Amino acid sequence: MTDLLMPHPAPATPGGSTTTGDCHVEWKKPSAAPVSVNLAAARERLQSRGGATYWRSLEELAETPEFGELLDREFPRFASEWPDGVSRRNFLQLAAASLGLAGLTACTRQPIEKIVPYVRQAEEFLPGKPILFATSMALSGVATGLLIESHNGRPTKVEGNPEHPASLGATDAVTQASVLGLYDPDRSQAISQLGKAATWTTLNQQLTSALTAQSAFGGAGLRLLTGPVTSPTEARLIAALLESYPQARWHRWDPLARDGATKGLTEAFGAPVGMRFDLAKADVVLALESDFLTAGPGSVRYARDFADRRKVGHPEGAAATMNRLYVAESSPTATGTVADHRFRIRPSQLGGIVQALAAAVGVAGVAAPPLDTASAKWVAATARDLAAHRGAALVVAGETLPAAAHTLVAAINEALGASGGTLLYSAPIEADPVDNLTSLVALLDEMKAGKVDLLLVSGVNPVYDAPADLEVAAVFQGSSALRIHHGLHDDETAAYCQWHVPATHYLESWGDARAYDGTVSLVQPLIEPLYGGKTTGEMVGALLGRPTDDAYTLLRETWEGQMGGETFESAFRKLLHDGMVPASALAPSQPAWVGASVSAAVQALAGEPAGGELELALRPDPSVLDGRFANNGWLQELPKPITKLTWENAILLSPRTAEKLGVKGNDVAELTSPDGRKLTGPVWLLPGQADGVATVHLGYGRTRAGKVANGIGFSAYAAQTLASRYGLPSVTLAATGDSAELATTQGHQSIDWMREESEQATERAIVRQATLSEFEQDPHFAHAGAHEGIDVNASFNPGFEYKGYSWGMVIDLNACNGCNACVVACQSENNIPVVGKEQVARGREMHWIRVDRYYQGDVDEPSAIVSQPIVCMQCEQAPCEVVCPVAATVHSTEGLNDMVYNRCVGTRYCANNCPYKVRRFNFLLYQDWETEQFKLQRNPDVTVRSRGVMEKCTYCVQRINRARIPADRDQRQVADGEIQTACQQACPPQAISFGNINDPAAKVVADKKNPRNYSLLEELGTRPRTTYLAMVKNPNPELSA
Amino acid sequence: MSVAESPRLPAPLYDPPVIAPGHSSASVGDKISSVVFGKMPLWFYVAMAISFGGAMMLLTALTKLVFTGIGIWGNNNPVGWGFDIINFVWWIGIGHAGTLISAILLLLRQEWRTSINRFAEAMTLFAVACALLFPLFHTGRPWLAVYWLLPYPNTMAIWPNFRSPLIWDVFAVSTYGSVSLVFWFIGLVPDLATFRDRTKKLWQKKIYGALAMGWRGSARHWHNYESAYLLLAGLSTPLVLSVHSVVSFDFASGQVPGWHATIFPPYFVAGAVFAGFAMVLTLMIPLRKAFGLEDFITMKHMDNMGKVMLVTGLIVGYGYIVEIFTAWYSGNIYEWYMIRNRIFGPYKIIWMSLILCNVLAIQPLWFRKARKSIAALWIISMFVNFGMWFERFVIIPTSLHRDFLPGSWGMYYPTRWDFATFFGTIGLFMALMFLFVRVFPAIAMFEMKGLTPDAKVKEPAHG
Amino acid sequence: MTTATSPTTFGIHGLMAEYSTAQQLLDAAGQAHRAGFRAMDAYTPFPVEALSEVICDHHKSKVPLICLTGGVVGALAGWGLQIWTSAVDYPMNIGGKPYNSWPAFIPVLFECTVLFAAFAAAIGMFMLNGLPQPYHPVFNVARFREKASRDGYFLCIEAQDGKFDRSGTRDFLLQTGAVEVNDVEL
Amino acid sequence: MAQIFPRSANALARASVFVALFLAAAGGYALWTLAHSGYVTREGIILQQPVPFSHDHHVAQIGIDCRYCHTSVERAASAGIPPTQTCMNCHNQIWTNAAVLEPVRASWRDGKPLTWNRVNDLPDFVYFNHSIHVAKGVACTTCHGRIDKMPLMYQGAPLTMKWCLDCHRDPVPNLRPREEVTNVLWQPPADLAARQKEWALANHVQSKVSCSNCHR
Repeated sequence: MTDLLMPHPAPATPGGSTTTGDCHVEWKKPSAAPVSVNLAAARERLQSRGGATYWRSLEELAETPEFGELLDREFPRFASEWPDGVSRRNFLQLAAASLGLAGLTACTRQPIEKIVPYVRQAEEFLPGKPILFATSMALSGVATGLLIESHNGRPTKVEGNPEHPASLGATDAVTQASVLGLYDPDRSQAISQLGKAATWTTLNQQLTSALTAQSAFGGAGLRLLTGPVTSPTEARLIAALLESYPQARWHRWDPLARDGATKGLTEAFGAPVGMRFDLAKADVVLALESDFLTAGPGSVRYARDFADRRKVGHPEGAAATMNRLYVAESSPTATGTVADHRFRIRPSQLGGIVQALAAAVGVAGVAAPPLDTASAKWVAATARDLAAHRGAALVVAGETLPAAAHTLVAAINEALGASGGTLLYSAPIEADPVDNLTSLVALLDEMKAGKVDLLLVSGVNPVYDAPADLEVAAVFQGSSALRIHHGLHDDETAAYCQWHVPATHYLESWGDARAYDGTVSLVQPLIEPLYGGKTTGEMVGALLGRPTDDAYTLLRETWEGQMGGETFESAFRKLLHDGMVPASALAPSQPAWVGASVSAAVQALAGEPAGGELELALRPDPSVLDGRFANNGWLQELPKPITKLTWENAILLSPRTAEKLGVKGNDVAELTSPDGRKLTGPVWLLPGQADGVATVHLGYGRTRAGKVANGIGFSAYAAQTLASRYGLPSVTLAATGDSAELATTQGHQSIDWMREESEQATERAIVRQATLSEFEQDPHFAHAGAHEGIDVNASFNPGFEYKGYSWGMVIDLNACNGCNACVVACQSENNIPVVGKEQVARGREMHWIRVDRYYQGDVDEPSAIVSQPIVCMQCEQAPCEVVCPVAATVHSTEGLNDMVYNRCVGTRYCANNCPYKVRRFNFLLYQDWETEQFKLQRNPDVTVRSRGVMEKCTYCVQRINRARIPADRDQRQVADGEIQTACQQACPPQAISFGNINDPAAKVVADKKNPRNYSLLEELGTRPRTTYLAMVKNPNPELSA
Repeated sequence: MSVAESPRLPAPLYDPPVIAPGHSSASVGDKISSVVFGKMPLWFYVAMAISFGGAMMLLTALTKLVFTGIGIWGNNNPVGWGFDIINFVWWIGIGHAGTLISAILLLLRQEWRTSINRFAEAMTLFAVACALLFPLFHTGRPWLAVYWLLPYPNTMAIWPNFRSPLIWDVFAVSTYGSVSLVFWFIGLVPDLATFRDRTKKLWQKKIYGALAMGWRGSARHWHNYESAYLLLAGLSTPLVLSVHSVVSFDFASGQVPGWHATIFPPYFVAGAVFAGFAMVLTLMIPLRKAFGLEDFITMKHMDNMGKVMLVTGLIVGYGYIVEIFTAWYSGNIYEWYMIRNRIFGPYKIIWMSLILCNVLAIQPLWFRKARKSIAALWIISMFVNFGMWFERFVIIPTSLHRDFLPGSWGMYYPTRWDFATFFGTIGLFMALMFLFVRVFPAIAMFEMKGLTPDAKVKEPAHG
Repeated sequence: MTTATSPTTFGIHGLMAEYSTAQQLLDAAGQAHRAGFRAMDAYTPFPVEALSEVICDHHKSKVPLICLTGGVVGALAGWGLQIWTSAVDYPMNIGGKPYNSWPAFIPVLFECTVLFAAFAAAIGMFMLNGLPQPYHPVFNVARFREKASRDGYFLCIEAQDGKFDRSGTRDFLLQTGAVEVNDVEL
Repeated sequence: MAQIFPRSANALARASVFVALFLAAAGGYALWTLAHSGYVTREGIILQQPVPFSHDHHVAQIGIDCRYCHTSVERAASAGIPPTQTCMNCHNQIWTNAAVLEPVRASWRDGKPLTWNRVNDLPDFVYFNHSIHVAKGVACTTCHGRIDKMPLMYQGAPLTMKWCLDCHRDPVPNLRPREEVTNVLWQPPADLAARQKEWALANHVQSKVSCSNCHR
């Protein structure tokens, strides 16, 4: 009689049933009408879910002390002493309790708990004390250095590695969410042949016979398909493979690959080069259709360097510090929101803009094409500004620009003297860089021609994410080759291969990879592979006839080869400890310019088709990217920047365009390309979107990704063709007559709502901002006009004094770009449940941080878009506390607004009375109590909340205690920076500072002294401990005039 | 209490008697007892069955709620309170007429109260019972709330937070409930004695006898009785005013624009009386017809209740105007936006219905013609019943859904479970009312007898 | 010079006279009072203030005093509870409000006062009236049982009264205009 | 027909009033006692264990220091339950074939952990940290009772929130010198109260009653 089986996370296919791998599970949507089951049935389902292998592996796991410790109270079960809604029997107990025994006490008899100690215990091991390990995560081959928090052998939290150049201690949202990917119960759990469980040995028998056949004619039928590879080990093994099978071919495919740039730069310099930016040096930056601050290699580091130039304190010197960002983009991105000048532009116009810029900054051989006045003015001003900052200027071209545009941008950067300063060329970080699309097409052609006998597909999913006109599925189907798929999921491509081998998650793997700047980063496992599984290296190893050599051996080989010597042991240990190879960044170089390339590029651009009435832009999704993270509940429920959409993609249109096309928000519409390809999806009105452009995010409409992703959204790859990988210059759109409900956390799906919201935000000075010049005139602009001469904190009450520690936080709105890293970091640190689309649509998302988005100016043409992270303000005079009837939320002596879950009875009065609306209520049983994998992920230092209790941001009180108790033990003060909240630590631009506001030396105190510092809704007299630093924009006078 | 004075007052223009002429102590008692001891018509059992069905629906809804969670309702973030608290306030409001009529009108020596007070008190009790369900079941963990909100020594060494209006509520509403119960029961005792003596069946004699506790109608009894009854009336009067004031504090002492207003207490109390009288009329009119009690519940009562509704209705209307004015005059952007949002925002239809029901619909009551028309009175009372519910909707969700930070704004949509719970309480309420009418004297007999000529005595000469 | 005699002297509880109107009863009670009878009681279906005054010998009721006491106790209890729990036993910093936030304690203080006072008044009334008392000799009179709560007006002079004597008192009662006089068995 | 009720009904009626009052009081008292009883708090209840381990024997008679087995008590939140290894350090020399120790030897042989029943079990929403209590001079026996007098282990204190708060509000009377914390036979000095104040100062002992000290 209870909704025991609240799916975690909830599927978007209501009541539907989905087949995942070899197990078939009925799903019910988490809703007012939950499934009614008894425990036995629950257990049955649980078993039917994972399949035999999964249970075996879990039992094995159960033998290990790590798992034993799990059973210990180390792992918190319930916030309430009652397992809310587990069985009828429990309810009766509970009823009895409230009548009888409970009449006098809150204590109730708990079940006897077990303690399972180690048999042999490691020396350095301290029960309950998390250990940090250095490793790194590769995305499209490019590594970011990480530190992983491990509780009793369970990786629970991802942090950036402060030593690592690509991270400097921060991480982006997908990296934060990657730990959930490790515990994804839908990961494939067994080697399978034609859908039946098989073994590594049998696979290798088949391989050997196939390979012996191949060796006869130099492996002419052997093909390898992987993503981009930067890993020295993988590169070494593949090289070895190609050596022993000279006729074999190595193909690459990655939907996120920056082919345009690779090709364009190859054109410009005659050979592939690596390129990275140094934004610390950049005074003026122009981004063309590029979200370089939150997406793509190095974005975390870029965000940091960029923001450091905008964290201005006092006006003097501010002008010198502050950089200026111009962004021209078709659809608003996080990068666009921090721009000083954001220019809405259609993708088809970019070519012209680039040429005009090139001409304006004096690139030889480029003539300015005719532009409309607005663009012309904008380009002229921007170009002048860029030119004026020669040597400190930079133009960043987005990956969706055509290769020719990249060539021209390279030329522009040359003209601006960027190279060697704001922009560094080097050898490519990728081993044997190729044009992914060409490479994939080549493979498919050969498969069609029947030239392929043995194909290993490792870690890529072309059947789902390749352009539709390649008809990969059909080609695979038609091919006679022995196809082996290796990946985390038994996915769309696996369905078209005879063999599937589960891959290890990076947290289970040994390996290495290069960072955006070439720094070699080590990958070491935090946990035994949950379901066995192989690394790409091991797969190639198997092809090399070394099926038994594990990834560790292969990795050692590489580095023994590199470093050698008898000191190797210690040296290698140090590598693993640091997580990277010191000073392995690729040396900057100045490649020679190929003169002809410019004119070639100009011609190529001339060939680009002109934009029609309505253009289609296909872009990776901000949360799930190309779809590889689609089965990650945290990312699905993450409100996408700007749109605040969750759980699906949509056809994004500007209000004007929608009006012109006669569609409204939430209408289901059909996009038709000239060659008759169709996309059907809900329309979403997005202020800030360029008129005449329909943007659709990739990564949805998965069919074999898992319970989370299957069937939500629609796949935009269906409209993708060889010719139009990033969109179509001309499409038509027509409403189908249906409408859809989309789950958004802000804006409430109506343009009027957004208008009112934004108007009110401005009237209420929620986000305070000024231009640099205004700031120089009045450093205290953030307080101008606001209740002058009134002490908003005046009170009849003496109030409380906070001696000793007194925690406070400052969020710099000038640094925040709304990238969402903090939201996921908070979710994984604080055991925050995923509630599912339907609950989000009802306004019941549980995130402790939300990033509010406001438009400035008219929503039809917003002058700017701002993001404002909202956490619990920890008010000294908290409205929530006074109204709680049971004193479940009260103030600590350190000024924290403590939320005591186990005392909470859930009247929700506190949430009503919170002016910042940061409190979240467990309306239903949102926590998944039964999926073993998710239990492994939870943070044992944070109570897992159950149904019926309120929760909210605690300033990561568990981290405070983790630092304060040892300090107290050693009779010393907690040093500044010793405590970092999860959001603060993850934040790429480091917009958040936290610390003891009684410590004059603390950074947070310095920030609170910053004239830009203001408290939200201060007139309510709540005395928030969290304050904000007002925004200062640095517009180009020429344009703002 | 002697009523010899009444003739000396200037005769009002329109003054029907409070009890039809020709009634004696005996006839009053017999007539009223006959309602209980007589046979009940078929419609009574049908109606009873329907209301009982409603009560069962409530039971189902609450069971579902406890097993599944508040999530089955429409409540969300930012609208933490929806139907649950709307219904709570609505029921409490209705529950005010009883005590007001019994207590305040008693103190004001309004004789016309006597024929309706018993009924109104019963209504109070049942309305309060329905109301009490909501604060308990709207919590996320009612099995804890049921005792954690009470101050009792426990092994956690922790107490409720007496600064919280919800705790004030717990005390106010439970006090109100129990005092009303006592008041009602004491009023019943002499009539139970009458029943004890009237009924022919022994088992009934025993039950009524036990409840009457051996009441003999002795002069010594009446002596203490009258004094106690008067004291209870005196205590209930401030109590009834305090209860809805405290309920209004739930909002008035909050931060939310639309809640944080000083006029709430008086405006809520007036609203409560307004709603209470409306509900009394709604129930009384059919009842008096069904059991032929026109002699005791005369046009005089209808007329007076109409007047009370008009007055309190106007006070409520004034409250609306003051809210708007202060919001504008204060220059507080949040308050002013809140008002604009009520009138022009997504829930404007509710606000319009509110004005229609609570302000416009009662205007006919200015005219005696309307107050003389049973039909008109009943229709108007229904309007008010709805109107007062809308008022609470306007105050609670409409204020919450758009407060300080535009980024946190949301919408509130009730679910079928919200409606099931609401209509369920109405079913429970009606079922209890029917039971009451069936087994207890719906009109205070001994007080009515006091109004008959038999009760008129001359002061004795002392010697 | 009245000497109290035990009820058993006459083997009855007293004599019960019935009158046809409240007025007659009132007059009769007056006469009895003047005649010096004190241990007597009158019974009416509705309160008759004047009658109570005669019977109770113009004594004021004690209920108000009990009620007041209840109120005072309630006030102190409510106030004490709040101050002790919030400021003494477990003081907590709740929204920066002082431990003793007395203005916030007024509502509960008030409710406790009313609650205690009301219960005191009710309980006091029952106690003073000696209720519950389901059995009482007067119920032995059949006429009383059927009319007392309807339209019967009775006066009962009890045997314990010093001036009581079975025949004399009966005559006295008849001569006050009683319709009928009955013995009230013990 | 005579009266409805017999004369005795009066006595009965009055009596019932008092009986009701008495029952209410009794019920309240019963619940109060139950809530504080070992049945609910588990104080003093002995649980079945795979091995009848005697703290009495190991601590009182052999005199092994607490920290020999509970190694992390000074450094971590959890005092640590000794790994089988620790048992075997001695028991591969002495009592090498005692029947009662078979489970231990088995565990050592097959590398399968022993599974004990938790005796001192706080609710999962309570975060107790041994190291800080020890550092402040709160003795093992203060919360665990005289384990040196426990042939079989049982919970030595109620471990209710009230019980915790009693000490958290005024820790001083429960203090010892840090070095005496694990000494089960410690004899308090004559001028205990005075000394405790000094120790409190020395170890920066403060009263800690904020919710987040224990609940997160």
